[in-house]
Amino acid sequence: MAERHTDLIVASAPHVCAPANTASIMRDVLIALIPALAVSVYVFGIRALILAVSCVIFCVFFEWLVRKIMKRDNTIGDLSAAVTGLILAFNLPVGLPIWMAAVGCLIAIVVVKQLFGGLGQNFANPAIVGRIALFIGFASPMATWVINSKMSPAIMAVAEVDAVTGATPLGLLAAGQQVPSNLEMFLGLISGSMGEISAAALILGGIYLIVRKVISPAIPVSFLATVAVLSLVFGLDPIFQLCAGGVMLGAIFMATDYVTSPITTSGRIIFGIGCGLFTMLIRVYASYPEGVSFAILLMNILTPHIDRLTRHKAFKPAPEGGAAK
Amino acid sequence: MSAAAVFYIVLSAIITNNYVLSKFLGICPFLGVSKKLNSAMGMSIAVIFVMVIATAVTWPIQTYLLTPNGIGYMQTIIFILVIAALVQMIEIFLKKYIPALHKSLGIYLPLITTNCAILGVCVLNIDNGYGFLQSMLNSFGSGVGFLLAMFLFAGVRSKIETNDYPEAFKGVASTLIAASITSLCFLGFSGMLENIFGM
Amino acid sequence: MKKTKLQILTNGIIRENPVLVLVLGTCPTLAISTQAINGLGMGVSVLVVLTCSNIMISALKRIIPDTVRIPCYIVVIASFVTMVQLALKAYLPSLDKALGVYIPLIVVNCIILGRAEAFAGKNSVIDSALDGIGMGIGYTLTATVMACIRELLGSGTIFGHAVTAGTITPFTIMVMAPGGFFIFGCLIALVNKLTKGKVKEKQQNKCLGCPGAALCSHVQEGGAEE
Amino acid sequence: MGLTKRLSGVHVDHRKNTAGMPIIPMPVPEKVYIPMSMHIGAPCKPLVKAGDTVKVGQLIGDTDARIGAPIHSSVSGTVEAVIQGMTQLGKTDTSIVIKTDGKQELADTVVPPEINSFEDFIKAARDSGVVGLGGASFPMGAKLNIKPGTVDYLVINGAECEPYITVDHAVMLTYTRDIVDGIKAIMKWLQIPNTIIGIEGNKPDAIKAFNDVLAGDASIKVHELRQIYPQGAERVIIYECTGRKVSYGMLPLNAGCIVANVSSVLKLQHYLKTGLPLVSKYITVDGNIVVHPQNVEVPVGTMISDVIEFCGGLKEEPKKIVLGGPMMGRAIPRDDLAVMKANSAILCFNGAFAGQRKETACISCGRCVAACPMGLMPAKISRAFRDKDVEMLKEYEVLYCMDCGSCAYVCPARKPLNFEFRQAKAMVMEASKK
Repeated sequence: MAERHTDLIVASAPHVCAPANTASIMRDVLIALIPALAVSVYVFGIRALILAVSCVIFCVFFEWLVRKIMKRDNTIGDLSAAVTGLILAFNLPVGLPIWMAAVGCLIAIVVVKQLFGGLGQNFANPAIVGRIALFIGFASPMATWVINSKMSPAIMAVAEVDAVTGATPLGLLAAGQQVPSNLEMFLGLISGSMGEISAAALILGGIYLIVRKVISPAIPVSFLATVAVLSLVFGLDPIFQLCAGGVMLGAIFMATDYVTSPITTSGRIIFGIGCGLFTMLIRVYASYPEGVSFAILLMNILTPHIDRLTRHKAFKPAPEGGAAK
Repeated sequence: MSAAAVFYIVLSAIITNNYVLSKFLGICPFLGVSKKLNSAMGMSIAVIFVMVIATAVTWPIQTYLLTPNGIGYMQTIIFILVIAALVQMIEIFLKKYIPALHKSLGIYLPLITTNCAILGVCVLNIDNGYGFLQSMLNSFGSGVGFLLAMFLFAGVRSKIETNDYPEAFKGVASTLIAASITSLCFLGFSGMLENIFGM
Repeated sequence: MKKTKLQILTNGIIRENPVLVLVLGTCPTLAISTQAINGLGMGVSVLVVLTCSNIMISALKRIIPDTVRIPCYIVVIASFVTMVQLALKAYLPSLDKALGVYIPLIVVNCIILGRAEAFAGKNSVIDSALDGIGMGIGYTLTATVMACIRELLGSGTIFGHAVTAGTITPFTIMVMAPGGFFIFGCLIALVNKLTKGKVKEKQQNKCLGCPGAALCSHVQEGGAEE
Repeated sequence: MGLTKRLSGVHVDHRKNTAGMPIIPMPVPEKVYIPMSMHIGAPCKPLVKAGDTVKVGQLIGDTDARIGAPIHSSVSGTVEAVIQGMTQLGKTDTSIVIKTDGKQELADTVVPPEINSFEDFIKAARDSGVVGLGGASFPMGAKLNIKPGTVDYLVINGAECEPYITVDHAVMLTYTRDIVDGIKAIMKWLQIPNTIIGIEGNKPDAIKAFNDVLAGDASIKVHELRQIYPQGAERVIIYECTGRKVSYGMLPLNAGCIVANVSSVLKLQHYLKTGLPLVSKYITVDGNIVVHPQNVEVPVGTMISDVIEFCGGLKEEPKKIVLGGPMMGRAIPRDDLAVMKANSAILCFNGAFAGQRKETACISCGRCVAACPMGLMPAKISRAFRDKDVEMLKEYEVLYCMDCGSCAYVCPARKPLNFEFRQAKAMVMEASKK
């Protein structure tokens, strides 16, 4: 007589699942950010690492604290807070006082994410709102760029005149001064927010994410293509525009945030085009030299409408009469 | 007036001086009627409609009636009465002659009397010393700005309405935080129109 | 249940705070609460208009025909608003400038019309006066507190006196539009927390005193079908 | 065919450990428990009572209902009892317990049927006891009972897109000619002009075997399906093979198609040729703890535990046993249940594999949207379901979900999406009744 088993687990099909889970996806994003972090530490020195680590710690701490206060399950294990922290750090100037960074983390995690119910329920990207709030709230410290001898001579040239402000490549362009060469821009030997300087390292991370199927190329490609095309339309150097400011960081790591971008591929393409369009409009016309975060925030806000318009229709036969055509 | 100036007035009323998100006018309907896209759009169209007509009526009253007779201080009383009467008349007119439009806009009209954006735009047109055409453009732009804000916010609310909020933030509180984030993105466009139109 | 005079007076300060509990009069509160002095000035202006109009409407309630009561209320309110406006222009021109268009807009402030409709039109002159004062104080307190918070965080001062300014970089976004929405939301959440959600039911019927309340909820529920 | 759009799906590990293994007949167990409800439609009434002697192929249960299939004894022996007990479908049902004598004598009724007309053919299809063996268990007699000449395509499902299962593969290699004969019989009596045999590209030998047998026959084609789950789902295979769309509320018939599984056709052909009705099932026994994973031929009604025992037992304590494939199969609470006609696999897993997965928040990653073969938006449906928003559920067309589980398979938040949608569909149905 065969052995009897009467206490088997009964669960709904499917009984197998794909390997990726939320934490593994977030881990992949963290891995993809490492090259840019490395370049940043090389260019700016140890202070970049300190800023990055503090942002991660603050974000994780705030996440833990607020979940504790709200008496909800703790979710720091899904690593999403760590990702937000690192991306926020990438959006800050290296010299920013740590307490200001902490305010940014507080806004990102507590206000933008947890007040709306936590992961998956926020409508705006936490890191972007954190950055914009700091950018507007602490306008002067957020535009104080650290410069040193590792950077392009074009940036060093201005340093002698004005040692603190207006020394990002976009700032130089706006002021009509000599800008760094495209190679320097691509490699990241420039000033700027700590994580956004090296297009090369960010692209490397982006390729990793696309290969690992963490992100779909729809948003980055449409975003970058729009920026390039509009640069030509406005008579600007597309390579410079792509490598300058937060375009690469935004297109690869912030606009692709699942929660706040459209869910369908067609929606994602519209989203990317919108991001590129508003980025260039703000760069060319508005009083701020950089518009990536505002553009992405605006598209975040438009995402529910894009989702509504690009809704998939179920697979079904054409209705009677329609088929006769 | 040049075409650039026309666009500048309209666009700045829509974007950089958005009535809802930067001047805090018309917050009540912005919070109250933005839950569903249909109602939000209906309300906004009614607002544009009334704003333009109210300006068309109040501007001449101020310029040709109140100011010449030295009773400019009666502005507030006269304007609010004119707007209230106007809304009533529009409603009666629509009901009688364009029932279809009345059906879709009718329910929003009574709410508009107390919408501070209407009185606000009429008073601001006078305060800013706009001419008649400028006033009309500004009113139209302000109305469209209201529509834009409602449109954006209705989308946001459709996404977050059923979220699992912390107890204290359920209801109006979370809606206001969402409005805060929405208004944040409008700041990015500051200075844009001045640069485009060389103002 | 008849309320005592004291209850009528204190009602508006916390339990039915017009701004934080009934969510009325949001527009001027958000707009002028960038500096404590503006908050106070706006608060007092509203207090005066509210009390006067409450008294007047209550006194005239037998004379005013029911069908045209709303226009009549508006005329009464508008008259008092004009008086306050002229007074400010004469004696506090800087405050008048700071408050700008929001002074004439007191006319359409739903707190005032709301109280006229919900209270003054049904109660005695003295009760109405107390209600107006209570609600006015509630409004003034809220506007002032909110303005203080925004001024402190956004400029590092309170009533123009430096507190943290100079030592801590002020977070200027707090005196801008997003900061206004944000602090307002937080204050409402705080009141929710303190009253343990009792007030939330009232917020369901948000524009409690607003003449369009019935329509408003209709709009929210049914959309544009009817 | 000119397909305008390719249906999505998911890439699932094939794990076809038993591929290429022959089908080994299992010796008759001591007792079999034959349930009276193994098909869609009315359950059968027992025709035997305790003490009766029965032989292989003898009719022991039948029903008068239009949709139903007769049940035959899978063994020779003595009826021990007619009992009420739990079946693998989780319901209490009548079962006939037969003590076997091991002789496996054939009943006198097992003679090839004489077929001279369409009516004879339909009667034979019903008498064969064959039901849809792909898992749907729709009675064959009812499925084929259509007006002859009204169907354009017979689609033969040899996709076997579920992981682990290889039994159809083995059947296609072993009985290629019988399957083709079965197809021809159906085509002849139902006057169907075309047949397409859909086989997933991971079975090139089966595709070759059919092409060899079919050489020169233009009316029967083999269509290589992409290696993606769920190519074998009815709506998907019809679209892939014929370009016709079938959806919620439609039968394949509405699109001029009939779909049959290769094993069903084979069993029907066996009956036509020998008169032996469906009394045994080909089953893949696999999973991560079976000592000798293999394909076995099992008499209907054999205890699942006996089948596992025949395959060498288990290496460790099982925590989950699944009947059918891991994507759509049913996990059973206990293993002392009888094998039914529609079972195609018994998969046994240990705790490490079966462990309950922790559900986290949806992050709108869109994997489910990209995976859904029916073009639905599972993330949105899930949210509407959570909000109990029937209007939204209708707007997102939850009724078109065919429960293939692709969305739940890819979900990084481990949400039981298709499980939710089953309830959501019930909600929508309930609401539309009012």
